[in-house]
Amino acid sequence: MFRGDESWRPRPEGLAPKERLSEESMSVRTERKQKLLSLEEAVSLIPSGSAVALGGLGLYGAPMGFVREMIRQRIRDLSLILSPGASMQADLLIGAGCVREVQCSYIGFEDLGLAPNFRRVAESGKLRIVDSDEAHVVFGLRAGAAGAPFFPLAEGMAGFDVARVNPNYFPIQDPRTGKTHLCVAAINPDVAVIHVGQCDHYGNARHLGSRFTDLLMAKAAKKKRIVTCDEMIDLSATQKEPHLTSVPGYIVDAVVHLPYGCHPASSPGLYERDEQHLRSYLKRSASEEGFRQYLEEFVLGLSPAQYAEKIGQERLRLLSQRGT
Amino acid sequence: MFRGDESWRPRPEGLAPKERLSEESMSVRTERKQKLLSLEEAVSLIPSGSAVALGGLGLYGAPMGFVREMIRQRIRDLSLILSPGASMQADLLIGAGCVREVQCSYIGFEDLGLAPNFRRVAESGKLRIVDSDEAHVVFGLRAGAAGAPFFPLAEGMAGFDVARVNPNYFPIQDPRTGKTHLCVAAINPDVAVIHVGQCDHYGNARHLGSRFTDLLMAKAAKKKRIVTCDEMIDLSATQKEPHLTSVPGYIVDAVVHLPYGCHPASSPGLYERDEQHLRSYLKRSASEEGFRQYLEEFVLGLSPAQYAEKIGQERLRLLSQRGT
Amino acid sequence: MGESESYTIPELITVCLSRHMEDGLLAIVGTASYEPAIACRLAQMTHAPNLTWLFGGIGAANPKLKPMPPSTADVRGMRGAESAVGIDEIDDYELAGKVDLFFAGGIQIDRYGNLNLVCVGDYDRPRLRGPGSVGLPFLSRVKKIFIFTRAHNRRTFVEKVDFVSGVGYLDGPGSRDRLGLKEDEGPALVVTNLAVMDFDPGSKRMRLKSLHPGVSLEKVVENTGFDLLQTSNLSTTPPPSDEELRFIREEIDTEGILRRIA
Amino acid sequence: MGESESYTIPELITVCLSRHMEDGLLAIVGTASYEPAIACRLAQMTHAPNLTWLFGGIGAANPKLKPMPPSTADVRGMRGAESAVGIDEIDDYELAGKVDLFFAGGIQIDRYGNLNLVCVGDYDRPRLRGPGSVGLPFLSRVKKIFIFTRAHNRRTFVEKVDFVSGVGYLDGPGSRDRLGLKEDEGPALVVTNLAVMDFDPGSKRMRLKSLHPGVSLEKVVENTGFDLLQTSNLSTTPPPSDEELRFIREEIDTEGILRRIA
Repeated sequence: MFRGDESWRPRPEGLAPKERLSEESMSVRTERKQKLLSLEEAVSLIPSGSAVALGGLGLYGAPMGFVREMIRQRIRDLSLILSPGASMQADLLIGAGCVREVQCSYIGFEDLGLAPNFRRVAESGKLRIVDSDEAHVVFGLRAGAAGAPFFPLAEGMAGFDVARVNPNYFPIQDPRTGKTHLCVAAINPDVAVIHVGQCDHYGNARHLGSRFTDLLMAKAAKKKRIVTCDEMIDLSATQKEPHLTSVPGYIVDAVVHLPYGCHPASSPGLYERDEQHLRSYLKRSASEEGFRQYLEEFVLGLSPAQYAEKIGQERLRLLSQRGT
Repeated sequence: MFRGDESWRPRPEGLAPKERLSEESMSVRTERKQKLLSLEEAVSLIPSGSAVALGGLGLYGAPMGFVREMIRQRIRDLSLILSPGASMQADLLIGAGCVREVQCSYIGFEDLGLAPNFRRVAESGKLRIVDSDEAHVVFGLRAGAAGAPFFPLAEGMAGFDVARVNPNYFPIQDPRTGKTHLCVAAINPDVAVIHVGQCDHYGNARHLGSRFTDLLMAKAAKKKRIVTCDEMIDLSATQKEPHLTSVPGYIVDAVVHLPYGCHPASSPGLYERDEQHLRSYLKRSASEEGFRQYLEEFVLGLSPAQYAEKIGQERLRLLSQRGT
Repeated sequence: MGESESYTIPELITVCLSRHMEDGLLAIVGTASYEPAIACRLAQMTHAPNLTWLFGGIGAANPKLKPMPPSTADVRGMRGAESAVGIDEIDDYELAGKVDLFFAGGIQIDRYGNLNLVCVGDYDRPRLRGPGSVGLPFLSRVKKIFIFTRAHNRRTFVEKVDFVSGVGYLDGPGSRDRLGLKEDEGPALVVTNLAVMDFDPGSKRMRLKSLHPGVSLEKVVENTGFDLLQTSNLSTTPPPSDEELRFIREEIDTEGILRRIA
Repeated sequence: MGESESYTIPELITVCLSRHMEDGLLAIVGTASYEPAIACRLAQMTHAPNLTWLFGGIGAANPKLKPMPPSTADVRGMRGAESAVGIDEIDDYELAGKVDLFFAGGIQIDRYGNLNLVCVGDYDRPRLRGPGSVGLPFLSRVKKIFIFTRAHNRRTFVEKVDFVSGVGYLDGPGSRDRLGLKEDEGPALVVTNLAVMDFDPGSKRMRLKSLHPGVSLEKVVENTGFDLLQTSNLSTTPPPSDEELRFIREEIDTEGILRRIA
């Protein structure tokens, strides 16, 4: 699935903005349905109050462009389900008041610092936090993906406080051995939103780096699975190298073409994280007032194209050069 | 992991019979230990009475050369653990009297017919069969790979008789819902034996097709994980394309270089199954006497090189041409 | 009529399966299933462009075949596919109840569409030991099952299977409900070398739908080990059309497996 | 002495971690861990060619770094690696007890090596909300833990952590045993900006091992919020050798992260 080698870089041939239908779909009597939606349409699939899983890991593969549109559409009361590491994708939604509850194992900016909005809201007691950890997220999603009710962890997973404060951890006795095992409840979000480097019009998606928990989230989601991607590829490109498909199209409901859709996070294999922008975000978000100004300037009222313009094409090109 | 494209075919540069140590291992003070063993040495790691998992799926990726050496070394009382589909890898060991017990979901030759030795021994009541199915094998191995005690299946997995006759299926009540779920016990073989197209000297293995349950078996094995491969590659080849590694070297204990190690089964991406040989095996094995003669002719007293010679280089070349 | 006069039984089975597939389903083809694989591809080419089908062993989605490889575990089944997932991922979809359609056969099949791949006779000392249940237990989690076999005879079509590898309607109406399975899901179609059958919604019993060209009602009854329900509008199975045969022979099964195994 | 006179604290932490790694282990490096990642690579180049280490986020085995990327989730960490597995596969190895060595830090660390990444103060209304426990609960299943931090002060080194994200020796001798964990596994080493510490096998308490060059015993005591055990043979941490610095600067951390974050 991974493409680290130079020869695996996306070829320009794959990037025509308006794809013709492939030969495949020509030869059938009925047309095969495409799954491409506009960003606005895709976000409007998510009602307020939904349990939404956001893909990526930390500042890598975070669906930032989608999150900005969620804020613009004022979706509220979300129950956020995050990968083992989350960052600005969560902090932005929390700061913008879209989140009622968050199940998380880590929200932070790694070496750059703590997550300012998450801290502020957590310390004020205004956010319901379901403290989780990597095992819970991963094995909860694995159980959810298989339709299983829970996953029993190995003997000796004991002694840590997350299991004490998180109601989705519970003990079960193995009837064969009499031993008690800590179990994690299945995680089944309503909607999973993930970002990939490339995707075709039928939802066959390609991670150009690690797929983290994205596939698990898509499999575990009950209602909708939405993919945003930097580049659209033709079905024929998918069919030429099917081994590169990291999320199969048949579980995907909607595809959104969203160039630079991870900025200021990194889209693995395409562009690196924008450290300058991130540091500025952290600095401004140290106060609630500063965060409001950031929202005004970079989120509210800006289309994705206007956002890219505001960041600057030169800067985006530089991030692309350095990110691979 | 899959390599269907022409450009992915093993390059001749990767195939030098005696590899030099890569640069990597030169620069360190102590030498890094290689894991290459002779076939005889690797098979001798398995004591009689072991629970041995054999990789591959049906006639694809079956570790036939390793199985023949197990028969030559007269390893006995094996408890066989098979992938969801097994074929001649199991039938040969069962016919040769090496197997005490088999946990299997399918032993057969697909379109070519039933498994003659398995049938004979099963119908005579001389073999302990733990009837299993695909869900049990896969989720039992998944639990085993994570050190978990069992895996609870989705609601509604009910009504089939395998769960009735297999003691490794058992019910558990979810304390949160009161609902009863069928659970499969973790599968943890002592030894896992898998075959891959390519492997380096440190156990980094590449499936040139699907990896089936091979990785799960290697992860779930408690004592030894043995990889046989058609082609040895240098560590530097692994490092150039790490995304192609399908079984990481750090869980592998021994590597055996075994060209045509799947014959008469197929090594995916390298050579197709030898239908003529398989039909002849099935015909001869219709009687116990015929099977004895087959063993004499193709297994006992033949080294892998002699076996290849007996099959014929011309025939092997043809299978390679057609197999990709 | 032209070439449609000369088709093989496996080709006829294939077109029968294909014609009954609705557009938009997610279908899975397992071990030793030439006809269902080719039928899926044919359905995509004729009337079901939004059908997704998975080539079980290697988990390839919508492969083009051309030609059909000898097994769903064969890597050559990746040709023209859109994705390939591990067998364990396939199982996730099956367990999670996402699979609409599954193709299955058996060494025994009974009137309620229960299937047996394990043994004929006593389980502990069988008269015939079959290969094993493979993925048939997943039938409990699949919406719709198409049963197919080239062996319509009294050994296969029995009063009651000796071992339930995969559930059909079990002991008839109410059986599935008692286990927490949906009453209206389960076996939907049976295609054999002699006829096409479905299941009566009320009694859950297998019901004759159409006789293949040249096959008499008596022949079907003689070769079935239980009472088949009959409908008033018993018809003759329409033979493969020229177009269907052309798609099969020129676009899918180009090495002629369906002609060879006949 | 040459260039070894001018090293940074992160470089010193790195060589201390590296020198304590035995050959042949399987080690995992998680979130925000520059020093451990570079230390693993350094150990391979100096004395531990059979050490395997995994770059957590992308699951890369034995990457060459050169340079060190800003995160273990960065795809550039694949350079020269031998394999890459999903984060869920990594977790399989952790849960199954196959991981020998794990590197961890905390917003609080106590005398028994328990770690906290969740909160300072009351859990429901914290004075400081940390990022969360991430992979620290796996410490229950890991043989050996190396703790590292650049913040050796009384806020970090506390009498008792307010939240146990990852288990150390909990309440002291016998605590691990009561939970079914091995008494002789757990925290083994603590490397900070001031000193190197280990744990007394009997009392399970943190014990001063060596002071970094130029650091006084008083300074360490002042900056530790609990009584550190002291040994008779307290030494000075040997500074990075020329060779270690050369490997770090020319073969691994070629963009100088360890110099920048100092």
